Amino acid sequence: MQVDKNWTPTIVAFCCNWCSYAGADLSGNNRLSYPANVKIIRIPCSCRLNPMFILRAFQRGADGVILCGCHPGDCHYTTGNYYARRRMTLLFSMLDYLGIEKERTRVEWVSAAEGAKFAATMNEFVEAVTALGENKRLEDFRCKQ
Amino acid sequence: MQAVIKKKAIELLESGTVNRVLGWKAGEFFYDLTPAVFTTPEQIEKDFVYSVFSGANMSKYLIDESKKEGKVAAFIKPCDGYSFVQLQKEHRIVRENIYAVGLACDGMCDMREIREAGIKGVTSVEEDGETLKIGTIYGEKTMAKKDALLERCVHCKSKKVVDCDEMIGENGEENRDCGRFDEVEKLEAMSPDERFAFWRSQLSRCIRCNACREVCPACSCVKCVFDNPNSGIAQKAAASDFEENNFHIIRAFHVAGRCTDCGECSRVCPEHIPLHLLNRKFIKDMNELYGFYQAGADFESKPPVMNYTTGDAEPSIVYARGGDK
Amino acid sequence: MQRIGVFVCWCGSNIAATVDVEAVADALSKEPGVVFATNYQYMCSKSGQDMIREKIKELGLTGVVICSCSPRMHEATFRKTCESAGLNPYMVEIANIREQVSWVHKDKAVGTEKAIILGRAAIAKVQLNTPLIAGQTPVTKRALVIGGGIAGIQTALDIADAGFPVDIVEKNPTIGGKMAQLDKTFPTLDCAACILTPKMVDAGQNENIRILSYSEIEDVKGYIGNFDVKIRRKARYVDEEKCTGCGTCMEKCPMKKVPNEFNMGLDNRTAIYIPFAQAVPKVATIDANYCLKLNTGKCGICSKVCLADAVDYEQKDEILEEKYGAIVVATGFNPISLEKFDEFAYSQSPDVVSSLEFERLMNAAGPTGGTLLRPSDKTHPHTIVFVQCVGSRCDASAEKGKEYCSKICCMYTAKHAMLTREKYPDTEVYVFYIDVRTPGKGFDEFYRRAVEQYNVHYIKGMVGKVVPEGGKLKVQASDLLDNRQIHIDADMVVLAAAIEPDKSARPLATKLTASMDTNDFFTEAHPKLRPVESPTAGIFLSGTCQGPKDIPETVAQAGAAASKVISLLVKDNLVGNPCVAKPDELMCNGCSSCEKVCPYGAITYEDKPFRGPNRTTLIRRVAVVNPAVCQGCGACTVACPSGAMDLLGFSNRQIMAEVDAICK
Amino acid sequence: MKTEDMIKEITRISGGNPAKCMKCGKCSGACPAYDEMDYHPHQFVNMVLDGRIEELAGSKGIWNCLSCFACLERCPRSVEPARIIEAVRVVTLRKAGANHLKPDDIPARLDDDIPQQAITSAMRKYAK
Repeated sequence: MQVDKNWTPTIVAFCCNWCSYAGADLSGNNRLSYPANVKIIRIPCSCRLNPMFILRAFQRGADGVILCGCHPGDCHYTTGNYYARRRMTLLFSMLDYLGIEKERTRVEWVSAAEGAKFAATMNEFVEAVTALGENKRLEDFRCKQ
Repeated sequence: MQAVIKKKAIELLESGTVNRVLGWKAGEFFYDLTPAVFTTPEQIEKDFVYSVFSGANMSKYLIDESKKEGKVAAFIKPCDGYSFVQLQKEHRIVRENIYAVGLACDGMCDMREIREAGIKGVTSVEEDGETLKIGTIYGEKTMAKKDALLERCVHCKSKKVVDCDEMIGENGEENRDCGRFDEVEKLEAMSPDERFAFWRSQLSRCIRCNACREVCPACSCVKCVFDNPNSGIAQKAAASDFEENNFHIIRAFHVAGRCTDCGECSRVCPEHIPLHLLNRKFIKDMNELYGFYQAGADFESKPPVMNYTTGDAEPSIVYARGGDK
Repeated sequence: MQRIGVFVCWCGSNIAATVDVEAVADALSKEPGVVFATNYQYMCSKSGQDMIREKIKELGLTGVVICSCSPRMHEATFRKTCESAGLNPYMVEIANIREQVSWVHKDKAVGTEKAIILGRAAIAKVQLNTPLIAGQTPVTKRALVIGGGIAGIQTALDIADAGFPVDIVEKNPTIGGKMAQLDKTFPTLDCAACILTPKMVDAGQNENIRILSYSEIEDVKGYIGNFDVKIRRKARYVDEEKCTGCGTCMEKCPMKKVPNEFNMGLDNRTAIYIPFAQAVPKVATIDANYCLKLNTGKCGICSKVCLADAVDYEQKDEILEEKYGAIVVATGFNPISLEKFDEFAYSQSPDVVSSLEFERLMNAAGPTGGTLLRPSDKTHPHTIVFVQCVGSRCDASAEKGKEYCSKICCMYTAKHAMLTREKYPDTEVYVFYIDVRTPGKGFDEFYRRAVEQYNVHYIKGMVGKVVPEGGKLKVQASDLLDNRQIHIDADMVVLAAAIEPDKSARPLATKLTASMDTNDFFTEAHPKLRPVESPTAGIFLSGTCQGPKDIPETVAQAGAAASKVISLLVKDNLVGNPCVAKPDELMCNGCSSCEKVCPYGAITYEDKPFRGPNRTTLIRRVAVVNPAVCQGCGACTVACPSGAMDLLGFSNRQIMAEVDAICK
Repeated sequence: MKTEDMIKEITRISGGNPAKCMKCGKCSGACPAYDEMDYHPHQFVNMVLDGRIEELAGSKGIWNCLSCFACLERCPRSVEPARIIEAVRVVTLRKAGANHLKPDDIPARLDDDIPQQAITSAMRKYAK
């Protein structure tokens, strides 16, 4: 595949308000850098993430989508991330089944204390998605400029 | 069988147990049987049909029928039975208003299979034990019934009617070893590129007629998200590859854990897209990851997507499972 | 279309050094709906806030976007600012351009570009924001405590002390619970009755406490601040108001062969009975299973001898309906049934007893008057073997026992061993242990005393089998440290049975929609930070219903639960979080998917009439969310197949608008 | 075989997991053949876990285990020492390559009093 050297992926990161968004704040506080292509959307809990949002992101041109939530057992709402875990497992498996690169989607549990993990995860994820190149299989040509 | 069922239907009407009967009658052709409501014994005598083409799942029609005045009789085949129970669990049908007659079923046939066997100009199909006697304009032909079965009947998962008021014929058993996941496994073993190519070749034929949605007992929303302009994803016709994928992914996800694998989506698809393979993928994953689950097999259990255990597999298991590059 | 004002903060140089704030404000001013955009040194300063207020009024802004630090930092500040200028506080969105941009990206061009995109996402969201008003619900200033053991009593006393009325519902005829059955308490060895009964009397006499003994919870409806509870007052066939507790009926009752549950069935009581002398309320109860009058119609002696005329054979169960603002669960524990552990010969020999039975055998008010005698032949035992961890710490796949450590057995076994050696120095006492767990104040010292001062034989190992033979109990066990198998001819064997939540807890949890773990212990809202609250708002946990605990821990937790209840009851109104789930009735299938995933039981269903075709009316079951209970996690929104359920403040369309803005 | 592989093999054959052991000693407390053994049931488990399998396999004690399953029945952790010791015996025999009996030879040696379990156990030991 031809890779445009200047091309950088667009990454949408859904972060739960209580753990991962705070973890992202902490990586800011500690000045731990990660690529600017990562854009965070705040949701109350990982269980708020509707598969529709992920597909929508890919449609609109995202190249990778990552969900970050509290570690299982630590959910602010006690059970939210357990549901998110099942839903995402099934969705990702389905995307893989449809032949869509499974490396484009990811779930990571990041606590409010894991600023370093947040930055490291984002660096790693951006690298992985960059290696895959542009999202072609779930894009909507009408949404391309 | 047809005679017994008709007799039962008339008996239920005449005894006043019910005031109408949900059954099948011939559509445009003798093999495209459509669900119909009968209110008099005369109608039943005249139009009621039960044949190897009575595949249509009756349970969805009960959502509306069970809310009308008086009791309705319904004939429930094993696969309809799972949807029947699932819909009761979802409070969609009023059980008290239904007299359910369970039917023992040994498989329904698919006209496509008969045609594909090279039999043309079919005018009638009669079941005769293991064989089908097929009348054509070129004379009578025969074919083994097992070769003409619907896909879902080839891999029949259960012959058990979960819930009914009485049975016609012997109630059967579940068969977990029915091989219904073989096709899914084949796909899983392909490379992602092959899988992508396969699904593009299938889903790109989708004309968004919504037949799969309309027939699906799990897709019984009062208003579908795809019809709701406020949902943000409403669409009438798929305008791009993405929308073709999107519709079927979301649909499969919305019925995950509630889909009983009745196979109606694939049966009615005019483009012959094997849609059941999407639902079965979810079912297979759920069975493997969270323990065997059959939607509609009981009245209490929670679907796996609405349940959890603290030790569930992480989503990263997807990277390790299934076919790889 | 909203009229949106955008305020870009420099945060001194924190943002401005790596983000071109002017360029951000300029770019965002061109977004649809934006009528004003500016940048300022410190938006959170007084003058910054004044500027926001001024612009809201001057330009009639209907939405505000602030590009600044994390919303976790100043969202509340800016919401208040806007509210004071007459704008609904939920019309404010924050674009986090400090923690997510200036602090993590060094390159100014890159940072500026990302800041603009985050600003656009916030603007896109504000476009779809709607004014939200936090609901207020009044609080019923009365608490219900379920269970009248030490946990329930302490919680009730503490709540009553703060001036709020409390009802204690106890299923037995008296409060007191397990602690009333204990002889001495570790590690201080004070007499349990001496410290418990004054509390029971306090509870009985406190004008804010009403004790509903011999009663059970029938049904619970409602939510935090407003529970409607139905309480079944079981017929005790004695008028509580009239009975003086004199006990004459008990003396005269001819049915004297009823197993006495207070003494663990080790002796008998009469059919009309007061469980023990210090019972509160001290009122007789007729055991309908054994009463001759109630079963055969012949007898009626108790009624004849009762001077207070309190006996009423016609009494029926009554249902009491009450309103409460808070409910405390204090349903306690029971030792497990030892039937499945017959290697210890529990069902074969009366001399093999559980620890709670042993407790009664040592108790001055017990069946033997405090003299330790073997149940079989009433002789003094000379060799006693204690077995720890019976049914505790078992593997999940084992067919019997519990996975958890019951926590209290090590200490009470040490207590039993010590007390036996103290009273009967001629008795040999063996304790078989796997580990001795003594993490508690003064606990290890206590255990060491048993070993060092009282010469209790602690043996690391386990009893493999007990065989009754010739009046003795042949105990075969391993001594792991000596690596030998030992055989002891014992007179008694005492089994430290695991404890489990009371059987009434599981159905109660269902009524309360409070969650439980697989062992039927109630789960807490947060295992570390909210240990006495259930995830269901307004339900609090006290004592062993939440997990194994000793008395000091139970009392501490009881007090903590009480303080949580008090801080709820002092409020006149509860202000909710307006970002709650909201179902669209027109689209709702009533399928119960949302209810299944709601951790708070906030969703109920209602049959509502809707207009059908041809002027007909259709009744449809639809979901109703109680905003006072919903915490706004959003689990239901994804479970809902029709998309009828949405989350205010984080609606599907808002989040998708953000996605679109970011991916553009 | 390497020690780790032996541990794995024994764990696999036994179907148990020695790591679940909490060292309570109930197995040894229950064992009727305790005094006949140089190593005792609780030690079997620990020795397998520690990889001291050669030592265990070389001991006479393992052949004195009656397979009465008292330890298995009473083990609170589902470690089931009887299965582990059986696995050690099986591994030892297989390693020795000494299939003393052919399956065909077994019937001739049967008498009516042999428990069913012993026959099955003999098949597992001796049949390839």
